[in-house]
Amino acid sequence: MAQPLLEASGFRKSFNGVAALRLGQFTLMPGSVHALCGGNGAGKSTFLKILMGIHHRDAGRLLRNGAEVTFDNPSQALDNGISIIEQELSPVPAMTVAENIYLGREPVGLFGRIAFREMNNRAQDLLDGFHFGIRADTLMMDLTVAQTQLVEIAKALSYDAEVIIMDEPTSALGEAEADQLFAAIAMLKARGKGVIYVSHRLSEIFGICDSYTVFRDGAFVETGALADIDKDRLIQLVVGRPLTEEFVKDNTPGDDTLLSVQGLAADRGVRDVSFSVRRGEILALYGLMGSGRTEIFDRLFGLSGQTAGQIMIDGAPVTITTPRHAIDAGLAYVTEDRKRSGLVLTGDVRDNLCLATLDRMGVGPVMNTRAEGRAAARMIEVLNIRTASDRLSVSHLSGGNQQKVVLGKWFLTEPRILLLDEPTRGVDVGAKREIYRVMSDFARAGGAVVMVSSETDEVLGMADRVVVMRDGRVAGELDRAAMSAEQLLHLAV
Amino acid sequence: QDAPLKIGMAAYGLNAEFMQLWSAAGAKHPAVQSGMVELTVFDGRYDALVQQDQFETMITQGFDAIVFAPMDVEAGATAVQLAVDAGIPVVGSNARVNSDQLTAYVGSNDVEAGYLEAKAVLDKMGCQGAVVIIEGPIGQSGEIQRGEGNEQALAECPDVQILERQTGNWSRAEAQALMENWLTSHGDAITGVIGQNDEMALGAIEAIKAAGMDVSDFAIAGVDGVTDALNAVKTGQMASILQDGEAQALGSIDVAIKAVRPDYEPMSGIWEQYPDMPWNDGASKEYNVPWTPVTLENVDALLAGRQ
Amino acid sequence: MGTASRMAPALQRYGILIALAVLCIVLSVVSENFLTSRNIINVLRQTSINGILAVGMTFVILTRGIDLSVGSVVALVGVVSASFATTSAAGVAGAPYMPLIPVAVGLLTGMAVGSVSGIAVARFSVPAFVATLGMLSAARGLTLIYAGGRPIPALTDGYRWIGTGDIGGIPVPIILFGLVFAVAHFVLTRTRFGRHVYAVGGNPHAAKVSGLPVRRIRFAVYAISGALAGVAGMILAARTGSALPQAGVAYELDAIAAVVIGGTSLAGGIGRVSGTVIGALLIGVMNNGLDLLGVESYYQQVIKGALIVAAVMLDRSRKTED
Amino acid sequence: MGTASRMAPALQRYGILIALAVLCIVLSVVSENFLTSRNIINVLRQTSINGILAVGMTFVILTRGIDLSVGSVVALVGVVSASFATTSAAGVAGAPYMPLIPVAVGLLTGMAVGSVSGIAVARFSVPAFVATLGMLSAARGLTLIYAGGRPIPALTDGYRWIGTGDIGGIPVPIILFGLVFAVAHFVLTRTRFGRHVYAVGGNPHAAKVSGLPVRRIRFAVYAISGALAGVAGMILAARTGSALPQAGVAYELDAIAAVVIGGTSLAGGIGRVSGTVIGALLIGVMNNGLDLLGVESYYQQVIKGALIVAAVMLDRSRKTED
Ligand SMILES: Nc1ncnc2c1ncn2[C@@H]1O[C@H](COP(=O)(O)OP(=O)(O)OP(=O)(O)O)[C@@H](O)[C@H]1O
Ligand SMILES: Nc1ncnc2c1ncn2[C@@H]1O[C@H](COP(=O)(O)OP(=O)(O)OP(=O)(O)O)[C@@H](O)[C@H]1O
Ligand SMILES: [Mg+2]
Ligand SMILES: [Mg+2]
Repeated sequence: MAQPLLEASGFRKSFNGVAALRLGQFTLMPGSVHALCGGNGAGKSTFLKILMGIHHRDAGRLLRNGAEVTFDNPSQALDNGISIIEQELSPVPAMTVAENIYLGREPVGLFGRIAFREMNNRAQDLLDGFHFGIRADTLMMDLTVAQTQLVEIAKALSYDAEVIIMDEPTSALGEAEADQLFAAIAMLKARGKGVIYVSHRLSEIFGICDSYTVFRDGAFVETGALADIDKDRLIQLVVGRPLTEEFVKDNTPGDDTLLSVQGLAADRGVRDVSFSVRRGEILALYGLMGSGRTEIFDRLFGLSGQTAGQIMIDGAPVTITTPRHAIDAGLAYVTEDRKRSGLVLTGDVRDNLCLATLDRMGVGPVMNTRAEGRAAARMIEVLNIRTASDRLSVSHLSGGNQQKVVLGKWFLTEPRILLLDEPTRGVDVGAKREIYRVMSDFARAGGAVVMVSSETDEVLGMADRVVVMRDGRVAGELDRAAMSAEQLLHLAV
Repeated sequence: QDAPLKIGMAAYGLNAEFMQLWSAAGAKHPAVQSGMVELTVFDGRYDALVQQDQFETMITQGFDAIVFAPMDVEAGATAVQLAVDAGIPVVGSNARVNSDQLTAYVGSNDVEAGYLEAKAVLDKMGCQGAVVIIEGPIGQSGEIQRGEGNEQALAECPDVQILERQTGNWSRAEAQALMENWLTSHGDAITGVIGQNDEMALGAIEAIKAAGMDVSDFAIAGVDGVTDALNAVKTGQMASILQDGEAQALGSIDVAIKAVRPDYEPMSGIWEQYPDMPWNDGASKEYNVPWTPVTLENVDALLAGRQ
Repeated sequence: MGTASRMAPALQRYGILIALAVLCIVLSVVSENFLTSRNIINVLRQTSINGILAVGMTFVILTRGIDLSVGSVVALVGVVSASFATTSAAGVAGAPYMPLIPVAVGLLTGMAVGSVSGIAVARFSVPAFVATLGMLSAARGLTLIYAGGRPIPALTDGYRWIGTGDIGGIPVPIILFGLVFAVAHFVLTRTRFGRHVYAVGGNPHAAKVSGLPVRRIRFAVYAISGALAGVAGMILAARTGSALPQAGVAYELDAIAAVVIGGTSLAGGIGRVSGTVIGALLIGVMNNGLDLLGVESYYQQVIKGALIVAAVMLDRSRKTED
Repeated sequence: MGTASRMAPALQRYGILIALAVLCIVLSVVSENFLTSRNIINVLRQTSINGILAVGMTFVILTRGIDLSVGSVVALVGVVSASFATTSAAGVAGAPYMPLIPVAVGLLTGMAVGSVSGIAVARFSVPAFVATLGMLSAARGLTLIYAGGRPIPALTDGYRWIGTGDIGGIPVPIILFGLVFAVAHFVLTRTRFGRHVYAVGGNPHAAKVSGLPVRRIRFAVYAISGALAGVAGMILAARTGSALPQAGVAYELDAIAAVVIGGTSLAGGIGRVSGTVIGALLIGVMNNGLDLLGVESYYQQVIKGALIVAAVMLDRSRKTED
């Protein structure tokens, strides 16, 4: 048998006395794609960051090609042929795509001058090679989240490393882009590289990975070949108990329209969009990356300037120019970019959960801390948020748990209409099911849900009706009976 | 009638009362009021380089003469040189500058003031006890020269102990904190306070009051004769030596006009007011505006002049 | 960066408290006068002005802002309010305690000046540094114009009581400082507005999406800082006995220093007024101690600089790395 | 916030350039002396010191730092380098041009002081505000100690040439300013180090994960700022003809103002040294213009404050809001 590229054992790491990782163990063989599975907060990212030298382990051994190593910082890991796509996107916003990709490795010419043209060309070739359709000289801050993710993928691959760590690289991607990534992964595998792949989308794992390792509660549980395991058992390993059907759906759409949108136009290329949602209905907005779904939500929620169109709630026209208006009108909006527009990272879990409902939790201007605590506790329980306490800084939560905090914040506003932009991004199977349950319950209680999702399965599983967007316009509408993966894709492209 | 003379008054900084009085006096000069002189006041913002920049501005604009209260003894010399090279006479006023290019200097001898104020303190103490000295910003000519005068007076009372000397940066608030802390560390050992200006002496008085002590148990003096100090003298809390900034300003304008118009006769009243300072046909290199110790007799008149 | 520095507040508060404690212990060993009740009162009184400014500054910095104008506002409010409290102006023989009109005028003036900065920042998106630097200059100019470059002397006893009076032996400035701290602490930790301040500083965009009135909050913190600078200005004028137009120069630096030493992040969203108060006390104790020891003024400056850095270093070194 | 404020740099540069142009046009209409070549040279010469400081400050601010110590470093380098350039010290009859030893000593001193701040910030994670505030105090103290509180006069002609000489009619300070700008511009826009400065300020975590020596870069910007403050200090001493220990007080504020007015974000990662130069010129023109017009000093302060804010407001209003 070949020498493993990486062999980690006994990794431990705690933050301020709380163990995030108790027993990290992992072996990566050349020419393999190895899935690292586990629920939110299982310690996957922590483990990977230690491999990369971003965090320092408290204990454990790491062998690289059989030799013991320790990385004090990422540049040592890079030198050792390891690169990473981090879960949290980390662009340098004011720099170009090419500069971001070659940061620290810029080609230089005379007088230490960076050879910008060469760098741009190289970056463009790289991006084109993956069919990512991004210009190398655009500024990172002008990219969408998905495009930023693609750049980070291109960057990690550009190191030509032997070991490539991918921590939820597809959570922000549409399926088309994800397929590009999978093609690239297949190529890496063929070239004998090792890929560590983290995703909460089981279909991906079964589609592209060879082997799996499961962590639970910071500890190694099991490793093996994916050929020897089925979906249900993997879910059981991850969640710790058997879980049956993935989607929970027992709402039935009512008859009266709750929200209707006529001729909506918004800043970035969204034109003449009309649709409506009924009480008790879950409506999906489907479309490819950049088809304008987020833009519609922003417009509905008063985040992009008033352009054109009419919004009616319960048959009455409403004017929404600020989020406050939207909230007062009974809307809630779980944004797709939780770091930028969802969370106050300097605050703790309770602060964030209560942020949109501060008005209701006080006597006059004085806050009722007990009410805040109760509200937070309720959401932590309902959504099963894994946190040491509601006073822990949200920045210390795992990605999936952060997503749940954002959801919890909006559930607390007891809205009538939920706008969900990729609500299950980065959420583990167990929690996804919880979120679906909440959505379904919410609709059943008479609310309306509008959900943006790039996951066909999710749309098919949850939506009563789907509006398909293409290039900022409505391309078609399908009801539950007519929905199929082919139909959706057919309308979207 | 000739075009009015353009004279610039370069103050080292206008945020405090003394320079304000000095610069405001310029506008009261008869030659200015009659339109013979057009006066522009420049605020040096307590920065020697800013003053030099303003000299360049005046040169560009073709000023006829400059009255100069420099921020710094040494750096001022360069500014003077620039003006003189451009053929513009410069009259020093209020503060010294280490240059032989000045047409004249109209000011008061800070060494003398330092001596007088220290003497006032020591006299009240009967040449016995212990003093603290609150100094100006270290290195400024006022601090150096008044300090020298302080030393001269102290040398005459060898029994008097100097407990502390520290800068209060001409600031009342800083001096007040300083004095509060000294009263803590020395208790009632301190019997005299020499403030190198009035503001700092006033700060010391407030500190003494705040400590619940009796101001009349202390001998306190300052220099300048700012309004608050005049009031304090009136109530017997301190001694002050009046520096006649107005006279310095008026006198220097006279000298400056004379340097441009050789047939000019002085128009301000200060030459009569201070017979000890002869006009000497504008030919003296140095005009020494006398200090006036503020006393119970003259204080009301002085206060009236401030309204 | 991230994780570790966010853990800061808790550890930091104790870190800097330890630095303060060490400094106090050293001083009480080398100077027998340090730990006398009289000196402690001195330190507190001397700290009160910077402390009050720093509390206002904490609000501003928590929203990612900065207020460079406080020193000038101290002077402006001093002269404006004092002009209503001179023995001649009072005319009606000046009530002996709490002169309401001058105090009200002072508070309003401070708040008005702060509001102007607040509008520039909140409404016109002028960077706080620029808006308040402009105000630093403008307010100083207005002060000098208003006062004609002269001090405003002869304040009524009632007004002076703010700076020199005491209640049950505790000087009024200290009481005001304590009050300002207590109210600010309550507001920041217990009221909705306080929550808003933290959220706006931590992530203004997320705050906006959550329906908070981001602009109004930004505006309000400058008004608060201005009003507190007004309080400080009146204490200063009352303490020094006349309102000096040149008062308060560079006070902003000490106020910001107290805030930052106290563990509040200039990046916003993290910090506590209790830390600020400790920071202000650290500065106050240092100034007092060096004077008590009779350290020469040049050396004082070097030692002060080194001590500030050392205190914060001690504090930061207690945190886990990057 | 997001996208709009990130769009800033491009628009901003032009916005503030327009403000500068408007100011210049107004001044040349109301004062016939403004647009003379002599006055333009005056303005440039007067701007050179703040401009050079601001260029160094740009490096620091781009990394999310701040350097409050530059004013004190100006004074320290002034006295230290000048002490090697007094007519007595030069002894060997002082080379007429470019006195190498004093200049080398000056640069090294500036760099050394900057390095100490840099170590505190980069190695010990002391917030830049605190580290450099400490240095502001300490360097001033050292200056006073070194010079004994007195100016160092009588500098050699060679040394004074730095401040008063000219090459082909262009004063040396202006040439130095131009040179510093050109090199800084090249470094920031074209070299790896420069781009890494942006990366460290824009996203320190990304910089670290990309293998950049984040600490070394942080350290370096303070050394650069110190060295440039040294250059400014020598120009200042050479211009005024003696090195003053109290020189440069509060210069940091003007330098930071130039940077921020020029569109560089205090949050790091965004900005241009060309903007900084325009910011410095705006301040310089304003100071010169108000003096030319003979505006009364108190009103000058008000007008200056208002103008700075107005210029930036004009600039910012050209962007879309939040
Ligand atoms: N800097 C930190 N300080 C404190 N706790 C932390 C920190 N980073 C992570 N943790 C905790 O460690 C645990 C593991 O987190 P980690 O990010 O590794 O989970 P994960 O398996 O990647 O989850 P997800 O699938 O949601 O990304 C979590 O409970 C998290 O709250
Ligand atoms: N910050 C931005 N700057 C420039 N263009 C943007 C920005 N955000 C979105 N766009 C563009 O606006 C259009 C609509 O984008 P939007 O984000 O609404 O699409 P989406 O359907 O939500 O796609 P995604 O899957 O990327 O979230 C796209 O063409 C996109 O590229
Ligand atoms: Mg993770
Ligand atoms: Mg989207």
